[in-house]
Amino acid sequence: MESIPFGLAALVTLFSALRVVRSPNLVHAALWLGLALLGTAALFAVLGASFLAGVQVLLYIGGVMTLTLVGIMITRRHDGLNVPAESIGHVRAGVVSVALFAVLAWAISATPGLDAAPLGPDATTQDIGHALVGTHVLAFEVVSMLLLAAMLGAIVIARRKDPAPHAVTHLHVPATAVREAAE
Amino acid sequence: MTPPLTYAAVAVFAPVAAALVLAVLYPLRKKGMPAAVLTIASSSAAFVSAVLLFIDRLQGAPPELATVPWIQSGSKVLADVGLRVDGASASMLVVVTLVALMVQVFSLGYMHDEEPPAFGRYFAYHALFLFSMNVLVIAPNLLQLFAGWELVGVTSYLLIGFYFKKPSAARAAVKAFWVTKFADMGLLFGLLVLYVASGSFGWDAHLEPATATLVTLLFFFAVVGKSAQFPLHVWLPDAMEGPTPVSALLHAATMVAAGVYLVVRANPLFEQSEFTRTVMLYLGAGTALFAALLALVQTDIKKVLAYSTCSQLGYMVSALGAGSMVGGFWHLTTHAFFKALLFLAAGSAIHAVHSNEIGDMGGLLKKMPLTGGAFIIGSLALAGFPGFSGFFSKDMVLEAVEHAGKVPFALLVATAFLTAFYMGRVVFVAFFGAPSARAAHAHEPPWSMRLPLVVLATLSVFGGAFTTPFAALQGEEVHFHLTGGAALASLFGFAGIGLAFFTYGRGPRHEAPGAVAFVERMSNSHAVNRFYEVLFHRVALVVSDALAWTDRYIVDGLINAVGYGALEAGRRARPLQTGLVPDYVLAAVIGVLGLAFWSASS
Amino acid sequence: MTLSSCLVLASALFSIGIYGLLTRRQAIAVLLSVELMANAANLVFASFGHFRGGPTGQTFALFAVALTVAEVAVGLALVILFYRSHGDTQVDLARELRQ
Amino acid sequence: MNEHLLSIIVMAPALAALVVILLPATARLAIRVVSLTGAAISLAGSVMALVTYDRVASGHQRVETYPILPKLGISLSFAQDGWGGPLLVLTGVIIFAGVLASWTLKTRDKEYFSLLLILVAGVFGVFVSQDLLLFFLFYEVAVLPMYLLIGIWGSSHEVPADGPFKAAWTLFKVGDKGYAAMKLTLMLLVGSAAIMIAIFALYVKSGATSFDLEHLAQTKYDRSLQIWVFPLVWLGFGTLSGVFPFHTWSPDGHASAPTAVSMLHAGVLMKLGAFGVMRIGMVLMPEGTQFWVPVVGAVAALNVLYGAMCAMSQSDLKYIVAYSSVSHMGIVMLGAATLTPEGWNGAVFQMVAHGVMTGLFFALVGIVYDRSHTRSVPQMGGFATVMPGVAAFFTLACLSSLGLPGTAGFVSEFVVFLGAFSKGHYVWATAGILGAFVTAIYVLRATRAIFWGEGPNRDFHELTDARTTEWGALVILGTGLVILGMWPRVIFDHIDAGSALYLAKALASNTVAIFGGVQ
Repeated sequence: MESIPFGLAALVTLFSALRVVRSPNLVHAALWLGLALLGTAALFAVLGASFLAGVQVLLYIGGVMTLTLVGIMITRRHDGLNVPAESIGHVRAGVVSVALFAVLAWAISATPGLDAAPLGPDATTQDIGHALVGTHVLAFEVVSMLLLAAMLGAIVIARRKDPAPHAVTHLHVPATAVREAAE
Repeated sequence: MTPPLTYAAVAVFAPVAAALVLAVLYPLRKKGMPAAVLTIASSSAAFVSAVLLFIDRLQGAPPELATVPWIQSGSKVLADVGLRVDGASASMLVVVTLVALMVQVFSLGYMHDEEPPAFGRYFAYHALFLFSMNVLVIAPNLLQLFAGWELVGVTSYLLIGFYFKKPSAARAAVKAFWVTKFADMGLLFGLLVLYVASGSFGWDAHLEPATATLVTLLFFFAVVGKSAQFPLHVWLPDAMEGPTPVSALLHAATMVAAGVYLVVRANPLFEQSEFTRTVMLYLGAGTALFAALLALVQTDIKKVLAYSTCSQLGYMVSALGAGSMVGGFWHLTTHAFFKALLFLAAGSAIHAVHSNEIGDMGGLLKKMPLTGGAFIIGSLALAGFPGFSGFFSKDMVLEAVEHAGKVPFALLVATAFLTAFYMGRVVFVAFFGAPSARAAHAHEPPWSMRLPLVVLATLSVFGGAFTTPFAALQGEEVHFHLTGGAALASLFGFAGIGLAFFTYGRGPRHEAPGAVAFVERMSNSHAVNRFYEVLFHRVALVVSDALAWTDRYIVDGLINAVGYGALEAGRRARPLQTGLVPDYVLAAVIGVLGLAFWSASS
Repeated sequence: MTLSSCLVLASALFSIGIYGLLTRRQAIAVLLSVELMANAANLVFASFGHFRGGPTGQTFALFAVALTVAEVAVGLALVILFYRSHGDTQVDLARELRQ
Repeated sequence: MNEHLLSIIVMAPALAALVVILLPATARLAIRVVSLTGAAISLAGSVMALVTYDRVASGHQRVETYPILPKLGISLSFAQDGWGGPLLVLTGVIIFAGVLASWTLKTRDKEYFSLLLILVAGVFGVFVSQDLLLFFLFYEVAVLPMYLLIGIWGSSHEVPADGPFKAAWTLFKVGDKGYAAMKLTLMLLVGSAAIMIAIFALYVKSGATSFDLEHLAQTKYDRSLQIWVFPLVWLGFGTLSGVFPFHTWSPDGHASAPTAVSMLHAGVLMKLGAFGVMRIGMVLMPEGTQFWVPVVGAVAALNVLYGAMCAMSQSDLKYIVAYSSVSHMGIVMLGAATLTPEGWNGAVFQMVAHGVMTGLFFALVGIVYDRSHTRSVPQMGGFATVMPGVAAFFTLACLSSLGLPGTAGFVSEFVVFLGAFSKGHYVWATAGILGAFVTAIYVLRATRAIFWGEGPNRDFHELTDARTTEWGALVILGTGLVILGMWPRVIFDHIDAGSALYLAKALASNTVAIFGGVQ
């Protein structure tokens, strides 16, 4: 019964994920990521995690996508929306990722008891709320601290005045000295 | 403490107190004269107490002992230190303190021209020496004797090197220390073997015959070094680089005699080994003749006396080897007096003409009658002229050796002849004949140098009178009687003096007789010295250089090579780090795959 | 729709992310691939939450989302910094430590 | 106060270091005064500990225990045994003299004195620790500051490249102070790694309940375990005491180190190594000791002779003294390897004797180097005319070094040889005695070359005798040598009490109790 929406969402997600990693245009890749994330949100919904799906849409597609696009815009000399995204070593990467997938799939298939029906009803948003401020309140607080730290860190890092040429040469000095000593 | 022990304690501690005061209160030392006064005062105290002790011992009381545990290990006493008062130590103590006192008084005049700090240092060394020597003499066991033995070696080193600015003196000091230290290893080994065998450092242990031979041979090795016996005699002539009074005290009268004293002390052990005593008998006699031959050709008056000392020590060793403890010891005593006298008289002559060469002297008897007289008395005593002290002691030695073996006896009689000859040579060349240019303005030294000459000359002449009490003190009954052998030696002595007179005593100096020329060549070749030099420079130094090189470039090189290898391996492995993030991701993924396969297969 | 099909899907998503990580030279493109992989992980959390019941799976997924957001923020800041110092966002340029 | 005496001894230098760190770098006199005060408190405390130790009762006294991690059985545990007193006093004397000898230091004195004091706190800690882990921690605290002390305040010189490993020479700049510091630290750290393995092996096999040394000593370990753990301890600690062939950090390290650091390192730190071998290796693993002791003794005998022979060929004054340390530490290990009361007493006595002697040596070498700016012996000559005091003390140190009766060196060497002889180790003893003779050759050669002969040539116009604080250092150490040599019982009886305690344990596995007699 759930198989059809699941399959559809899965197809959309996988296809757009492939486009994310293959698209020669970075802006396109970012947009494809949006679709992939949307697909995942749909999957969440199918899996009974409606709250999570909402968060996914709001936070990821609303926040992360925007952030990423802004990042692309300010870091690339671009020609309109055509931002080239080079990629190399397809064969090597393909072999490795297929092998990884094969191993994972084999491991999943070798694990018994994964075909059972759901054990109980899905958690409601209320349940999640209780869990967040009840059982996992410490983790919750830590995560909020982390977010704050990340925010501050991001501001501090990105705000720094351009130290580039000096910093790079400074890094070079001991490195060459070491090499000279080694030779 | 009983009176005798108190006397002994004073004899030991008075000099060390002086030495300590001079070491700590260095202004006293820097001023010079206060140091001399302090040292002589302490030596006088030591001498007076030694004499008191000697008189006390003459009554024949049993030995007295005062010891404290020096090292306790494993809850038992490993070694004692202390004082042992008996005939031998009392006699030796008198000899040592008397000669030391005389030499110190003599030095007042002799060293007068030194800078005050050097003068003070000189007397501080003397105080230290007297302490060390008395520690050796008074030792209740062989370990303390060894300690004193080494300490006198050090003071000898310091005093030979007193003129340390002179390279030859510096070399001589170090050489003396090395040679004696090399020999001292024998004593150290001997002590260890003795302790393991008997459980103590006492000299009255009963040992297995083989052990006794081993121990005594090891001890004797140290004696060979300290008492300058062949082949370790090489340091003694060089030691004449030190100030002449030092030669008189350390390198003639007392320190070199320590070897003989050791055998006297350890006589109960030596009695247990016939083999060692035979070795001593022959080696002593051989050294006596060998050194006398070398003394023939020396032109330096101190070197003549130095070789003569070797030769006379050979007599003593030979006597000890023949089993006559008293003979050796008595010859040590008389020799201490007349050899110190000879050295001091020679010092007085050197002081006057500012040269050691007998050729630079000549006719000194007229200019310096007292010095000349003293030297002649000493020479006669040394030559064993009847009536002089040396005659009595030599007679005891010869009598003992005559019974022990014909060959050593013949060697010693020949030595008696040579002794008379070379002493005659020195006397005739230096004190008779025409004065040389240098000797023209010679005059008698001040009273401080004359007094010791008089005292020692008196003892050299009349010392023989004490033969019987001295022997009694050592627990032996000796009545003097002229034996055939001793008479023979006396005859040979006369012949030597006569030959010297005919060769050197008439008018201008003659060239050395033909037989002497051979000895001269032998002496000039310095074969024994050369041997040690080769051993040191060609063997020891080469081996040590090779080892040092190996340590630097092989042992340390290997460790550096390990470090180098680590760096090199790192350098080789560095291309693995491409710096490309995808490569690291790839490595991580491959790692995960590997882990998966590993967990699946196991 | 079974748990295993969900997990296989997540694995596929994850592998695609790895593929992107290995091939992309653009810093931002690399970040996008990392996002995909984070999503795969979230999917696993949600799947287990659904099939095993209880709020834990979803809660964890929420935490993971928060972490991802933080990571994106810091990551993008780094990219901007990197861009300033190197004038480009090619990750290959970040090899100073190797010199 | 008496029951906390050991803590005071250990903490005084550490606190002084803290105060020095907090002082402004410009307060140069204050830095020195604080350092000297810290050293003086430790010295006074050590002397008090030595004097008030009850020799009759012996055993562990003044026990202080503060649990740190009770679950793992780790505690800060101090106690004084018979060995503790003499070794504490030695350390106190050396650091006191070392601070005096560094009085005229010119660069970064704040950092220097604080590091020196931290190092010494570690040394004190090792000598009184009764907890294996803390023992090791203190050991590391004592060893590691050396890297900075040599690397920053040291001096460099040239060592010509030669031999099959030439390539390494040019790469490492052998002779450079950085090289010396690095080699010393790396070699000692490799040793520490070995010790660490051994410590955990011993801890785990004893039931993993306590690091208390007493507890570990009561554990009976498997013979096979002891046989493989003992060499780790021996070589690990042995590296620090210069066991052949892991001694090569010593010549370079001591040659490059500043005066007081050489004094401390050769005078005290090298003793930690030998102390560790005896206190940890031999006491905890009797059977391993029995198994390995022929090797330990043979290597020690080799050390004595080999170090002396190498010293004979050196022309750099500091190298001569450094190699002589390698040689003399061989005596310590030789004594330890005899497993006799004589040998052990001699070994510990030699630790003290050599500590004082080599401290004196390095202080003198520092003075000579400070005045003449050269360490090359052939360039010197005739210094005795202008520095008679230094010459006199140098001669004294030489005489002790060659084992002259009346100086400390004789007592230890003689007793060690006696121990070796009594167990029939004639070859070891012979090597040792020959080593002492070779020592006589090279030290007197050096004395002659430096101090004797014609007055100093024109290159040396700034030569002066020792100055105020330097006199202090020389007199303290020189007097110590003579007192120990003349009347060894000031510390010998203490040492004997300690040896009795530990040797009984080291011989525990033997069916025949050897302790108590030589026969």
